[in-house]
Amino acid sequence: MRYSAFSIVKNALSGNLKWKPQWRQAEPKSHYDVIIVGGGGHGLATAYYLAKEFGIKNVAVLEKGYLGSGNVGRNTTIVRSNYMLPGNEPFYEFSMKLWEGLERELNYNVMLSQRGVIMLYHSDGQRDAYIRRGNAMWMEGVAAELIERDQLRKMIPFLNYDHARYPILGGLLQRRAGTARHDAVAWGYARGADRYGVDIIEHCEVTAIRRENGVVTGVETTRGFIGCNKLALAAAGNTSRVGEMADLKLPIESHVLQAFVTEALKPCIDHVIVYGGGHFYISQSDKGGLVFGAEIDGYTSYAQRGNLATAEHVMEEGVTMIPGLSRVRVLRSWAGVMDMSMDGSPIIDRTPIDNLYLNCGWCYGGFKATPASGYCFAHLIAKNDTHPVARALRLDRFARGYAVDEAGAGPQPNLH
Amino acid sequence: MASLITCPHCGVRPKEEFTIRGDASLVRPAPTASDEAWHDYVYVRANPRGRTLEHWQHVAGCRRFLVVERDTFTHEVHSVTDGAAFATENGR
Amino acid sequence: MIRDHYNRHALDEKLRGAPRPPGANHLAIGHRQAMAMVLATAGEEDAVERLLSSVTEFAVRFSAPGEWLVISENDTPEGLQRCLDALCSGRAHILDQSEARVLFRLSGPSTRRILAKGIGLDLHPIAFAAGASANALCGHIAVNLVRTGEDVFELLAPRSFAESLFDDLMTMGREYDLTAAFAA
Amino acid sequence: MTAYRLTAGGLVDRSRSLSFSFDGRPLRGFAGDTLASALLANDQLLVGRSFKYHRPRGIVSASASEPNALVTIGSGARSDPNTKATVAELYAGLTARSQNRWPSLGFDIGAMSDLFSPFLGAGFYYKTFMWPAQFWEKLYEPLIRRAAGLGRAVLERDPEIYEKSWAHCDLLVVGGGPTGLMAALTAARAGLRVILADEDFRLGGSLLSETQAINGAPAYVFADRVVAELQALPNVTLLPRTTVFGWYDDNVFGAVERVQKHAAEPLAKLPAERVWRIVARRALLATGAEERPLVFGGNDRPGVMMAGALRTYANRYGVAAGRSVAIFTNGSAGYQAARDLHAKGIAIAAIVDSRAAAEDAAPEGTRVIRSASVVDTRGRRRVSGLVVERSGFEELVACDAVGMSGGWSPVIHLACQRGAKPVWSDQLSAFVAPDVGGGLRIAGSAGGIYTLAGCISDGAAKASAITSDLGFKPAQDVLPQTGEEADPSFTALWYVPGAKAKAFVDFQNDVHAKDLGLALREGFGHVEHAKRYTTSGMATDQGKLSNINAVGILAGMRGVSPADVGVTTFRPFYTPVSFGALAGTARDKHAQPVRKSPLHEWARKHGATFVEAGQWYRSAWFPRAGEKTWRESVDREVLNVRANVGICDVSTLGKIELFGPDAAEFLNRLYCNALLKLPVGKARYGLMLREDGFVYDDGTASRLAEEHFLVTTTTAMAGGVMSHMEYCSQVLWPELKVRFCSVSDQWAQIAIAGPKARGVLQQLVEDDISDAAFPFLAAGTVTLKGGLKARLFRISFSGELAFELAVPAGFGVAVADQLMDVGRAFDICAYGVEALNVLRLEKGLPTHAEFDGRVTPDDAGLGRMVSAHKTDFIGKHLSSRYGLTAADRMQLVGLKSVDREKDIRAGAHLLREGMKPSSLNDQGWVSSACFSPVLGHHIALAFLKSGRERYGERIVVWDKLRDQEVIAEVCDPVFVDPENARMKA
Ligand SMILES: Cc1cc2nc3c(=O)[nH]c(=O)nc-3n(C[C@H](O)[C@H](O)[C@H](O)COP(=O)(O)OP(=O)(O)OC[C@H]3O[C@@H](n4cnc5c(N)ncnc54)[C@H](O)[C@@H]3O)c2cc1C
Ligand SMILES: NC(=O)c1ccc[n+]([C@@H]2O[C@H](COP(=O)([O-])OP(=O)(O)OC[C@H]3O[C@@H](n4cnc5c(N)ncnc54)[C@H](O)[C@@H]3O)[C@@H](O)[C@H]2O)c1
Ligand SMILES: Cc1cc2nc3c(=O)[nH]c(=O)nc-3n(C[C@H](O)[C@H](O)[C@H](O)COP(=O)(O)O)c2cc1C
Ligand SMILES: [Zn+2]
Repeated sequence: MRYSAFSIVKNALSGNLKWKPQWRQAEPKSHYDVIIVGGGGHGLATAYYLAKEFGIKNVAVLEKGYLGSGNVGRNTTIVRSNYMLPGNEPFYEFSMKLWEGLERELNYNVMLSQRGVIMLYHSDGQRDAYIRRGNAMWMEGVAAELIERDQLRKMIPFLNYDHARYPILGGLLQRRAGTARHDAVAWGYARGADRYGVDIIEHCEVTAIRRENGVVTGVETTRGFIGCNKLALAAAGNTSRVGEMADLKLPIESHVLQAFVTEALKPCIDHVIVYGGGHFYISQSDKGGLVFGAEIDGYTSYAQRGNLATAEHVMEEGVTMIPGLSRVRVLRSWAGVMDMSMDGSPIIDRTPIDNLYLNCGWCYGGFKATPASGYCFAHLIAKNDTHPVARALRLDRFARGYAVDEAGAGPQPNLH
Repeated sequence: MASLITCPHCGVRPKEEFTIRGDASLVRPAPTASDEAWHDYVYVRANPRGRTLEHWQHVAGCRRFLVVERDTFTHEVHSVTDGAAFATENGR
Repeated sequence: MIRDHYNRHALDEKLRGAPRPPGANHLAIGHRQAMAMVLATAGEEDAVERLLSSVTEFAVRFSAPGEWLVISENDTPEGLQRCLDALCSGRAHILDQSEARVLFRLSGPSTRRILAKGIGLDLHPIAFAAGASANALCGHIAVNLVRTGEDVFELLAPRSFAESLFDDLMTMGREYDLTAAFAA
Repeated sequence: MTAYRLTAGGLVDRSRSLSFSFDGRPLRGFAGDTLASALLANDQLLVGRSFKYHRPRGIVSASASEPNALVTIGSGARSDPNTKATVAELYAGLTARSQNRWPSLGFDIGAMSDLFSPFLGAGFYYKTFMWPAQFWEKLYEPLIRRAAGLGRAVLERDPEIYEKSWAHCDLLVVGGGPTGLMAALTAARAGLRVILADEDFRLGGSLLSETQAINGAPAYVFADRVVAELQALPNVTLLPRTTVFGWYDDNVFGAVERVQKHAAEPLAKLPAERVWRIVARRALLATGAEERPLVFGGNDRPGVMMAGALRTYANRYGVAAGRSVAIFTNGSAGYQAARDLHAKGIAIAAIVDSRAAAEDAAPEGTRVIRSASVVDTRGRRRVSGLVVERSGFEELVACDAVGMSGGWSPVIHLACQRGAKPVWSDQLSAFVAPDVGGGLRIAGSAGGIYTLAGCISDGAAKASAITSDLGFKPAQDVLPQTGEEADPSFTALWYVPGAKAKAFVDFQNDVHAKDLGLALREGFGHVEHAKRYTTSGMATDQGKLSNINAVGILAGMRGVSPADVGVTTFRPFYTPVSFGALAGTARDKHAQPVRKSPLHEWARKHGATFVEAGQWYRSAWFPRAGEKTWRESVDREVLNVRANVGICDVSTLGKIELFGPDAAEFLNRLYCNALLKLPVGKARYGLMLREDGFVYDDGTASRLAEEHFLVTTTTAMAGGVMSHMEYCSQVLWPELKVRFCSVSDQWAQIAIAGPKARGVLQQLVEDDISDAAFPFLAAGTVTLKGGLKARLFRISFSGELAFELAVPAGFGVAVADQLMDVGRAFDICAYGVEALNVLRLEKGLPTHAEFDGRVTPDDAGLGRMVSAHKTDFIGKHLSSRYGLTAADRMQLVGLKSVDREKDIRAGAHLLREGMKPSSLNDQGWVSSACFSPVLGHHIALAFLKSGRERYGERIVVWDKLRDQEVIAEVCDPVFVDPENARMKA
């Protein structure tokens, strides 16, 4: 069923009774060409591009919970391509371009809102680092702007210009960056993949990986054994656990990141603002809630919940950046389990096992990567060859000494 | 765990007094060990769902590195021992 | 040690002007004590602890296993160093910290409630009795805390943080009309 | 007039009348009122507009579950949007405004959207607004954004203060109703340290609305007596106006106390709100049960309220919501409300009961319509009647208020915040809390006990059990006596069939039953999907009233039990908490502690401009009269250091003193360069790597005695390096006999640099500091004239003859003053970190701008420092990886613009001449740059691919961000005195 203003009117007039499920509740078949573990944004996008771009349609996406129950459904929805390192920037810009055509491609409004992401700087050193980054973006033809304090003041008057612990000196702006509706991305890709015949199987947890003669032949699941020619892991947050089923040793720790939303308010914050004096970032959802977050809780965890100390710290940073938030009330906090890699950058690669493919390590930045990640992973699975923009994101980079360390923090995941 | 840690030297303390260094089950290889051993030590993590050993430093207290044995899913703490004692006992 | 124009206190600026009369809840800032860190050498921790507790001229605060802060209200930094060197005779390393820390003495009926605004430790006498000492976080600043009486606590803070801690304590004590001055 | 104040009764203080206003209308209420009860007393039933369709909405509840009666209280910078009128305590001068309406509450243009509601079903926006692409940001999104959202945040600086406090107890009781009061009393009498928190401003919970007698007295009197006894006990802390918002690991609770939100004249010394972090050995949840609304056509009409709320308004506040009230119920609670209202003289239009038979007693003469449903309501901005359907016949029941009662749900929010899922109880027809472990127990109505006597005994029993559990001896007390009562019963009714108008499930977010049907049809039948697709339960009330009905309806449609549907996840916050309260005092300048150098006052005296460096303030430059720009000052300072002498505060460097027979070995393993054989009395530059082979920090190590070292770290890494050393000594090499301690705060440290440095210093120092006696890299103790012992290091970060003098912190200012005094004859000046930066740049010395975590010693030109002979040091093994040694790595070089007038700026990238910009062609980047007053032009340090082979090459310095392109010559990074002659003079 194609969506359009017309279809909405037509259906409304017939009592909205004729809408169809956006994707089928598929029953697992006994065998697929490709099985993708994980019904998050990346798994679904991979399935979609496999079918659409690479003609592989006999595909299943296995999701242990409900579709979108992972990080794709609990992130702060920021999409941007303002990276510094040459291994990252082309990849994220590829993603940004895919975002820009996604709604028409999927016939699903994922509410991409290119409202601009501004990252504030508070010292000369930080400014220089952002200039370096801005120029790295321009190297790839990605527009970036340096906004000086006076101009910033006009643009965003409510920041703490006069009393902040760390003065707000300016910011690096990417106008094309912004937000997208998290759930809609999962649903849109699911619907898109489903239309190409991909089976999306929810409430189906992979519990073991079956190997014969060193080759993966399928997976044991809570809904029985399912065979496959190729197995692709996109189990963000649970990568180590799934990887363990195939004896993979991975450079991953699972960490919790909290996010928060305030009560709904009339429009008041028009950009995505990132505080450089801490890690705080904030934007306003179309429903009116201010969606925000900051640093991870810092310890490994598989529990989707955070602690109060971190939450309080997030609020401290919030009122320090925007004093007027003080009386705004926070409605809900939640958390997601992410796989933090050892250099803070993702991994899209083959594994030592020939038909087992790996997509992981997205840390707290993988939502924006969803389209490119899906595309590149599909490319890899279909052609057994790394997509050019993902060349730096291979698994052996640590052994070879080519970590893609955007934060420069070294192999300690909770510092990235 | 995520709220309180019982430091063997200082007693029950809020999480804010600690920083976390990471997996405490890793053993630093000999300088002559293989590339793979070093790679695994620096980059590979078991990352279990369940019991794990982690180094927490009581930075705002006694500044000792503690080995916290806890469950990464329930967040229950099973034991907290001094890091040096742990290392010595485990023959490091 | 005598403070004079030659030796500045970290809170000279904050406490400038005529001292106000102390209220019921009062913050006294120490300014003439000598302090030293005692680091026991490996294997000598118990011996050093025994030695330190055998002497009454100075106060001993627990800092970490094998590490104590020693405070003397009467001695000079050099005197304290000599005294500790003699006492520990090679069993410990002694570091002068007289200039490194500032002493805040908080007294009055509301001290526990004031401190609870910054310190996560249970300060009920059954949990933290008179004489108990520990390093702990007060707000965002690490201090050494000791209870010297039912309603009296001392905080030792790094000198560079002294102004911040002072501001924090005064804010915490605002509800109880906390006053402050240099100790007599 | 329909709603009105009863002539007598209630717990309001009729002797204290309070004036307040609503939408500019002056009104009066009494002390003890909530804003909602006072509005009702003034017949102001319409209070807001809903989220999506802007439908007129009235007060529904008398509690924190309120979905509709949200107002903005206060004005200007003191505005509190989205405040629930039902829990806002009335005070004199309170001003309240309705929200989400324009131009007025009565006439709201936005209400037009209601007409289009068939097109605006759940999730409609996912299906449209996609064409043309650029219209989303420009047109559609602003429209959607403006229509959504409720109150308005002013985003002005908040004049109020906030704070936090810790609390510790044996038992935390959450909820001060009969259950909680009895529990607190029982535990307190046994000697436990008890905290009792309740979000209401008066303790007593449902007892304040109760008509039953306890021990022969009115229920509220009993509550008051218990409260008085608790108040007198030293081991009890009572926290009224305190909402426990979260249950966290280790039985730690977050709670927010509204200290002065209700104060007409707040005291300056008290916070508006205070967040409590409560560490509880045990806790008892006595949060009661929530009455459920019924989902029937037109159920959102103002005047349709919870039956229990009608009862509370009448009993506790002495307010009647209507003159003729109809009750729609599926259980006994509706009858109870009817009886209480009737007793207050309020007419009961009818009791509509969905059940066929019931034993509940209706008030005398009241009409009871059984086996009946309400299918629609009448009225515009307030209800005027119910359309009741029974056996196919419809009838209109006239009324001016409706009480609905759909059964009870235990309030188990907190118990399920840590992952435990609620369990469905067929018997209670409700979700109840599972066993969540010993730390938290559930009692009273929160545990599904609905009689007063049951709650009282359960509270006492659970508290007794906890008391013995903790090793206290429970007191044997006689339980208070209550009258006869039957356990309230009801027959679940999720959706009232036959709705002729929208039957709302989630009032605030305008989710009606059909939206759930649509969600199910489109494949969003999982409870979490249904929530996200319809937004049911996502409003400010988090579905406290609605979630259970949504589950019931989904279950009905799917033909399964509510047990199979389950509920959505409970998360903090139980009710929304302000940013301000959660942030406490840490904001603005106090967001992080400030560290000040012992020389801060000295620098201030000399007019320093300060700059934040981590937590420190450091002196950046010292402007002199007549200097108009910072550059003028910095240039002067640099030139003066190169020509004469300057002093600089370097006290912020980390300083760590080490002792022990293995101290040298320890440092040798820590740094990548050799330190084992460092002679006593000598300092050495040291480089530390991370285990992955990249540079971690640099500094100096000085050997003060055979087994005694002092190392310095950079300011930024002082804390990190200290921790790293502790890790190495405690975890990696516990066998090494080394002890260390930070002495950063003990010492004031002053750099004295310039050709005349020795001359100045010798005036102060007793010892001989001639080059022969105190050569380059000497380190030792000296005596200052007057007797002060100091430490002296002959190290240089400027390339000049330089010393660093350390004196006990308190003496720093005096010594710096003296240096300035004696230095006058040598043309001394004070210089700041900006000049320091220029000096080191001219000398090609890397700092943290270069050491960005991705740089090897060799990249920085320090490759020869790495010891090839040491068997082990941190970072040794992984340093040899291919990627860290590849020939095309970026290496530190110097840059000079070919056109000397042009400046180079940090952050620019490097390109070969004529090459197109692209990541592939990127040749490197500029890490730091400055104007060199010595050379008279701009210079820079940069990282360039294979840079050291490329000296003399021309390269494009590409700063697209600032639209600047400069041609530069690649050169050796050392611009000044490459022979180091000056330093060693
Ligand atoms: C609080 C928070 C905020 C964030 N903010 C941003 C942001 O603003 N911008 C941004 O770009 N990124 C952000 N991220 C990161 C981003 O959400 C993730 O990187 C990204 O969603 C991960 O990819 P995914 O969507 O495929 O993951 P997921 O949605 O987590 O998908 C993985 C799926 O695998 C399933 N799975 C796991 N194990 C199994 C198994 N054994 N069998 C079957 N299925 C299994 C899981 O249930 C899950 O649904 C944020 C993350 C969090 C937690
Ligand atoms: N008539 C009926 O059908 C019916 C049904 C159920 C219960 N009841 C009656 O209700 C009473 C229940 O007594 P109870 O003591 O269990 O509950 P209660 O409703 O009397 O008290 C609960 C208290 O908890 C507070 N609270 C809830 N959540 C809180 C939080 N997060 N933080 C702080 N405070 C919070 C509320 O403000 C309230 O005061 C009994 O008298 C029972 O008979 C009657
Ligand atoms: C961008 C974004 C906006 C959200 N807005 C709301 C909101 O307005 N109201 C709400 O109750 N929850 C909101 N949530 C939180 C969800 O209810 C939910 O907590 C989150 O998706 C995590 O799922 P879980 O809590 O079920 O584990 C939002 C989440 C995201 C990611
Ligand atoms: Zn400790």
